[in-house]
Amino acid sequence: MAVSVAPRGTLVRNDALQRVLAFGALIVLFVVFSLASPNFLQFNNIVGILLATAVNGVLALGVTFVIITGGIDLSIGTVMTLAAVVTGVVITRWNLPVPLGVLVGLLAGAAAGLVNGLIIAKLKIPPFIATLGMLNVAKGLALVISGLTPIYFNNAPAFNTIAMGSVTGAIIPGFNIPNAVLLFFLAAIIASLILTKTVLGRYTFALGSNEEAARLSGVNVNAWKIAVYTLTGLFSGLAGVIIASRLNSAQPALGQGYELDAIAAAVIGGTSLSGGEGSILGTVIGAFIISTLTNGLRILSVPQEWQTVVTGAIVVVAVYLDIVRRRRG
Amino acid sequence: MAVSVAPRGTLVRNDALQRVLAFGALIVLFVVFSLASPNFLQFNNIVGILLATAVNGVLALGVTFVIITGGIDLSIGTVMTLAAVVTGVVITRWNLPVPLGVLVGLLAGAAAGLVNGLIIAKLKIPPFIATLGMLNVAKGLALVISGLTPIYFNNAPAFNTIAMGSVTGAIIPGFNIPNAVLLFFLAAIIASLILTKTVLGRYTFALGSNEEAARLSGVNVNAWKIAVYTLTGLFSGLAGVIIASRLNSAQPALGQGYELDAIAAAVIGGTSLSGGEGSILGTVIGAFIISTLTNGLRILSVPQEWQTVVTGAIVVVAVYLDIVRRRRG
Amino acid sequence: MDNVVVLMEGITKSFPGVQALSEGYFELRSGEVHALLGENGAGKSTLMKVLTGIYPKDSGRILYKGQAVEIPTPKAAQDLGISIIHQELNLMPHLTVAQNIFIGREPRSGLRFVLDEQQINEQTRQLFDMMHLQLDPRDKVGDLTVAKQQMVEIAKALSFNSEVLIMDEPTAPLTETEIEDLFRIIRQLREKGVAIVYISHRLEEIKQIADRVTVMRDGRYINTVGTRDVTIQQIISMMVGRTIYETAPEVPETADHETVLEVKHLNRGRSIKDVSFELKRGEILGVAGLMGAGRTEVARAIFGADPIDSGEIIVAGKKAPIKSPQDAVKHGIGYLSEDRKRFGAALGLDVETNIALSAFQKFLRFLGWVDSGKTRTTADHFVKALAIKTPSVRQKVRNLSGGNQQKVIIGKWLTANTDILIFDEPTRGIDVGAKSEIYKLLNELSSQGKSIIMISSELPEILRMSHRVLVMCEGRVTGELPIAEATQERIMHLATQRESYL
Amino acid sequence: GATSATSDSGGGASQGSAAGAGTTGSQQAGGQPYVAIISKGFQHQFWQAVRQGAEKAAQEMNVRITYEGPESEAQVDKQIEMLQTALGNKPNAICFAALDSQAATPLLEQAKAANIPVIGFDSGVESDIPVTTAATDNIAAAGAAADKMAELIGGSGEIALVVHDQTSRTGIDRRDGFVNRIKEKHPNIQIVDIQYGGGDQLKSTDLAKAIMQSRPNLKGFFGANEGSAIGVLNAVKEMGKENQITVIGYDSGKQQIDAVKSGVEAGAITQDPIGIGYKCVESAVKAIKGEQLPKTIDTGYHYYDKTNIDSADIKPLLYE
Ligand SMILES: Nc1ncnc2c1ncn2[C@@H]1O[C@H](COP(=O)(O)OP(=O)(O)OP(=O)(O)O)[C@@H](O)[C@H]1O
Ligand SMILES: Nc1ncnc2c1ncn2[C@@H]1O[C@H](COP(=O)(O)OP(=O)(O)OP(=O)(O)O)[C@@H](O)[C@H]1O
Ligand SMILES: [Mg+2]
Ligand SMILES: [Mg+2]
Repeated sequence: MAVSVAPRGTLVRNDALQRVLAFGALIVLFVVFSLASPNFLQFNNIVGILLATAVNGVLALGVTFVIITGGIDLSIGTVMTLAAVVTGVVITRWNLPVPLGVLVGLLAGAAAGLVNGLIIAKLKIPPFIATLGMLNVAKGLALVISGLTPIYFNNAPAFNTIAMGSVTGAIIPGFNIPNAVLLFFLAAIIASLILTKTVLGRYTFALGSNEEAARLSGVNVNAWKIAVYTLTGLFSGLAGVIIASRLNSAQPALGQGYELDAIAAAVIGGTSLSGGEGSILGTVIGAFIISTLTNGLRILSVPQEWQTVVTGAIVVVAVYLDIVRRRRG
Repeated sequence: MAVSVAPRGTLVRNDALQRVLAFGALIVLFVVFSLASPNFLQFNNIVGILLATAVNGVLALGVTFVIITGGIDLSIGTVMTLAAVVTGVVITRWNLPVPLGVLVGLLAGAAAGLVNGLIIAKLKIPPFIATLGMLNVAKGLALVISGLTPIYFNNAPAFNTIAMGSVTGAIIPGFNIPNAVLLFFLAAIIASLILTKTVLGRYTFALGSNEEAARLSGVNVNAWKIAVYTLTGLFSGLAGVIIASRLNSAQPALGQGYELDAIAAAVIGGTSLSGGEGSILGTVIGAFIISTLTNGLRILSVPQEWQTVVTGAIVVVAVYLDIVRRRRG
Repeated sequence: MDNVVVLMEGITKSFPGVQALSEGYFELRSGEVHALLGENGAGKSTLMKVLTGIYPKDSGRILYKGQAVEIPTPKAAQDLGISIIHQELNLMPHLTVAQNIFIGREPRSGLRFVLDEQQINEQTRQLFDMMHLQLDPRDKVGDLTVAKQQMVEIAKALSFNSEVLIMDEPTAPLTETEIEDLFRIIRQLREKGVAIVYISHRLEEIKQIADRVTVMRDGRYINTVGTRDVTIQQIISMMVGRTIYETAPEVPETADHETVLEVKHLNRGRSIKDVSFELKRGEILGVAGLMGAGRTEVARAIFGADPIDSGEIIVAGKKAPIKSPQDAVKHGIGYLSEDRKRFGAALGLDVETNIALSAFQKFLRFLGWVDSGKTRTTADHFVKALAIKTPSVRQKVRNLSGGNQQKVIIGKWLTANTDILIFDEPTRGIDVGAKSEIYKLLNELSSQGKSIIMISSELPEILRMSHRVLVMCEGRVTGELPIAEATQERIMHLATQRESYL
Repeated sequence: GATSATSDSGGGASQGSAAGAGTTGSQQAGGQPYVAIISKGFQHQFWQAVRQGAEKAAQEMNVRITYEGPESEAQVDKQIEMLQTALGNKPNAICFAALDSQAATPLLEQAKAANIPVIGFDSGVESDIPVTTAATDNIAAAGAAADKMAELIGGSGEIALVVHDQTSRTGIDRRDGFVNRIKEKHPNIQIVDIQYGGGDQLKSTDLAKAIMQSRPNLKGFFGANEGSAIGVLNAVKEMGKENQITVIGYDSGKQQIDAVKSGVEAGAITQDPIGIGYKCVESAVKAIKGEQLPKTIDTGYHYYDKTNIDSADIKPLLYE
């Protein structure tokens, strides 16, 4: 017993150090942008960054799970849109209460994830292809269901407060953190608990580490894989509700391309695309790195074409730093 | 020796059967569309399909190599654009001869691929992230270099014939297969020879099958990986030349999104995203499946949103058929 | 007999191009250790995989305690009380030891879906205490040596408290002390009435531990006999269908040959400490040691697979700056890894490509064009020369049995034709027939003037093959013995000279 | 001749532009006012032309501008984020081409609260916050294209549309403006197909070919933006039907200009992108100074063809 306590201690210390270092890239960005522009480090702008992180962040949380299983989900962006549209239809066309609309939206996301999971687990279609198919199917369905027009939540003013109201502002006047941000943090905490404390989390890692070994150990690999994709879909559903609430409308045409940002967030945060490794904290940091970068470059009025170049380069650098950090650790 | 001749025979027969079956999905599509519309199976339309396949097909050829190594290249679409822009600059702004412009365009593609390869092999950045970075960098550079405007090849009328002239038409009057198509087939043949007959091809498979084993066999894994990504970049460069020639202009804003179609073509054609498996013939068929599907649905005037849904579903079905076929084979 | 727990009859199973089992038969009684023997590819693993729900059988029936049963999944086998240690490691490297052991049946706390991590670790610790195993349940499996990983596999199988326990070559990666621990555990289980299937190619173990022996050949059942009623020679002839004559090894005098490889003061982290030795032309240098002695590390360092901190490698009298395996091959060094699945074979590729992998430059024409006729004939040659059992050189290596995979890798290095060959556990998981072929091969190679470093955890093998023996312990060379002076006792003495004792 | 349609400019007077409050406190270094321009795009020619006009005005009036826009007209949220970031930079005025007016409303209200005048451009912002809007009436413009098409094909026959986007405001307005005008005024003309190519020249080319393939009797083609029009032109050339199909395009760019000159393209609608950009910055400067502005500034649209392409009216409206 006594023997095993000592290494445990160093482990914790290492972990703590690692966590601080993981913030490294983010802190560097903050420092650089703060020095470069007085408009960067201001309450409103920070809230802006937080808000800009929310949707991509929630998508990234979801996709972290499938990436840890060694899979991928390219459909998260358009499934988000589909969920937003479904919520819009339920609330504005069917005139049902907002909570019900939100619930149906979440379920729509989960259902898309379930279909992904079934196709991947049962038909043995590679996740890349299965979810590429779903990307298109969800995109098309979102257009079909919406009738090709944005759906506005004008009949339900409450809907907008889901993302844009501020619970903190109600408690501490002036401290107006939009609910979208709080929802993102709440989702991150739940995701983290699921990943580290529950059976689902354990099997998420097991699948990514050695699926065959898990199968031979009697784990119902298919069922858990389906569960993981469904969970990812559920997060996409949540992202859909948040984006619809933020825009006060369900925009049927956006969504494609969002998957790459979300995957980048997870990977910048240290989630390994070959599976078996990853953390929610990392993903959250990764998502903030991306939105901080975008925001800062805009604040500095860097020409847009150069923003693209710089973003591309910094994504690579951030992942490189993470790799170096872990190699040392 | 005699022993090994017999299984060789059956192997060949199996291979032949497999090849026919691989065409299965394509043939089904052809039959269905031919029955559904009299306008489908006509010389002009078939040429149209061939032409529509050329750019995506060349990209898919390139990406097949990296996928077989177990990697991925998301930057092929924007690297294509970058190559097109570079070609445009050389030919129209610097007024250099067309062949030189083409050469520089090809080299620009190869250079982007080389950078991908270096980042992946030397810095150990996961290919997904390295090439996602390159996607953005190439996109930005294409905009920067072009000055955000299309570059027109008006000073070099010869340039347009690279893709749109017809060597076959010159030989057999009326049989006007555009050169873009011939270039695609030529590229496919070369790709196939590289993949099956050369040491680069062998190592492409070896990297994808077990990179560590290859390394421990004395294979210079890094060098060959860099070579493969460079080759993929070269194909993107060729795609850039073809698209610029076909549009008679370098359009700096397109390209993103093309990578998914190209990857889908490779995977529909049986290339395994986990590496070690794949063929050029398969990729060619995969590319034709995609363009035939797109063309057929358009010919039938299926509403766009439904085209998206159907395409998504059929990609999954095609891969499923391929998996079933190979399970049986 | 009414204490028969498992009865398998008329089991057939085929894979594309291979009839792995035809009329497989197996009878297992409670409270016995039943050895299942046969050459590589005889179908032992396949038979056990059918029993544990991994492969569906084509035909035949399985009786469990007299009842006909269907076992469609690994879970079904577990539920019946059958557990298995696979020939290949089946662990999740990113999870901890305890998490691996309890995967699929984790203790839960409070809410049904929340894990009780403390409980998992505690139960694992108890299990390890019982096995006398020094291992922290919270260590990541990926950080462990192959041997430790194998012990985790064994612990996992034991944790099921099954009535039937199948061990498919459990001792292959283990060294003597661990094997003794394992045997002690096996005997305890036998006392408790557990039925144990024991598959191994180390026939001397069979005599020690097994009660009965079933021999298979070419997917067929040959015979079942009591261990006490037969000699090892008889078992061998049942396995191979012929008699194997072992000639007494001749040890050539190599002391005055020139030195082809000299290693000077090699250091790497904590695992290699000031290692120096020489290798002569035509010599087989055996390297002995316990698990974790650092032999594999030294081999990998010489081969350039891992970077070194300091030290020199001198090949044929010239300093060789080896920074990568590629450099090593250029300097005429080949290395056959102990972990063939991870580092040895490209399993997804065919036999031909694997055999040519180290030496493509020999098959090149212009522009990197591979002369495939030449690769084919070379591959065919080695398939025949090494008696590799495969339907064709186009077969994927994944579909070969473990032993045949090993032979393919040997074929690869013979193709590369390097002067210095480092064989790390070359006969791990290889049947007697193949083993003697490999021994013959090693001898032939050395008589052709090739120099061989043979790392082995099997002392009889070390004693039989080596011309000289190097012993390592905790990353240091603790002794060097001419073969004439080497005995099991002296080697063990050197292999246990831990730094703490000095 | 040219069909010029400039509707009533200067509708109602604006309700005041916050009385120059924006000029205090947030004036940028050197006293140069700062105008943030958020457009609907930045990579495409049309948006670059708008930018050109804006930059011209900025130089003349000594203001600093930034110009950005999302990559596609579907990215409503990206545009909202750009607007939000722009607010963080405390501009003296904002020029905004809303992809979705409603989605932008809360931020526009924020701008109003901060006394930052907002000038709408390109298409209308459905809100009373913008002090003025410099926009083209896309519906009317597309209607004019429809009339022209009817005239050129003789009032009957099959025509098809290639549109850049089926959900964006400009895509919908141009499509509907065209389609409705045909339905209302030219009942003998049949619109047989409408497809969407995302403004991607290659995709638009391939899909226009497919349409021509499935509709052998097609007489006319309307390409609803530059990329779509170029796609149609490529398709017509590749199918060798230069003299059989009447192509009407939208916007300009070198390829369309050449095609109009050579007769392959009958003509096209041009807006005045440079003028839009110029007017927009000009209005921003006026708003900053607290001047009164008309509620709308119609920047107009024109139909151009071979006959008037080099005229003094049209030439300045075209970009290469
Ligand atoms: N998944 C598979 N696909 C194709 N062939 C297989 C497969 N698994 C086993 N085989 C073949 O079945 C035969 C029996 O293999 P098996 O692994 O049971 O042998 P074994 O007796 O365990 O040999 P070893 O002692 O080498 O482990 C071999 O010829 C092998 O090549
Ligand atoms: N997970 C680990 N953590 C720390 N050190 C390790 C670990 N794995 C191996 N080592 C170090 O590597 C050294 C050598 O291991 P190696 O596998 O080379 O030994 P070996 O003699 O070849 O034994 P084996 O029979 O297991 O192959 C060990 O002494 C140990 O210090
Ligand atoms: Mg076996
Ligand atoms: Mg070892």
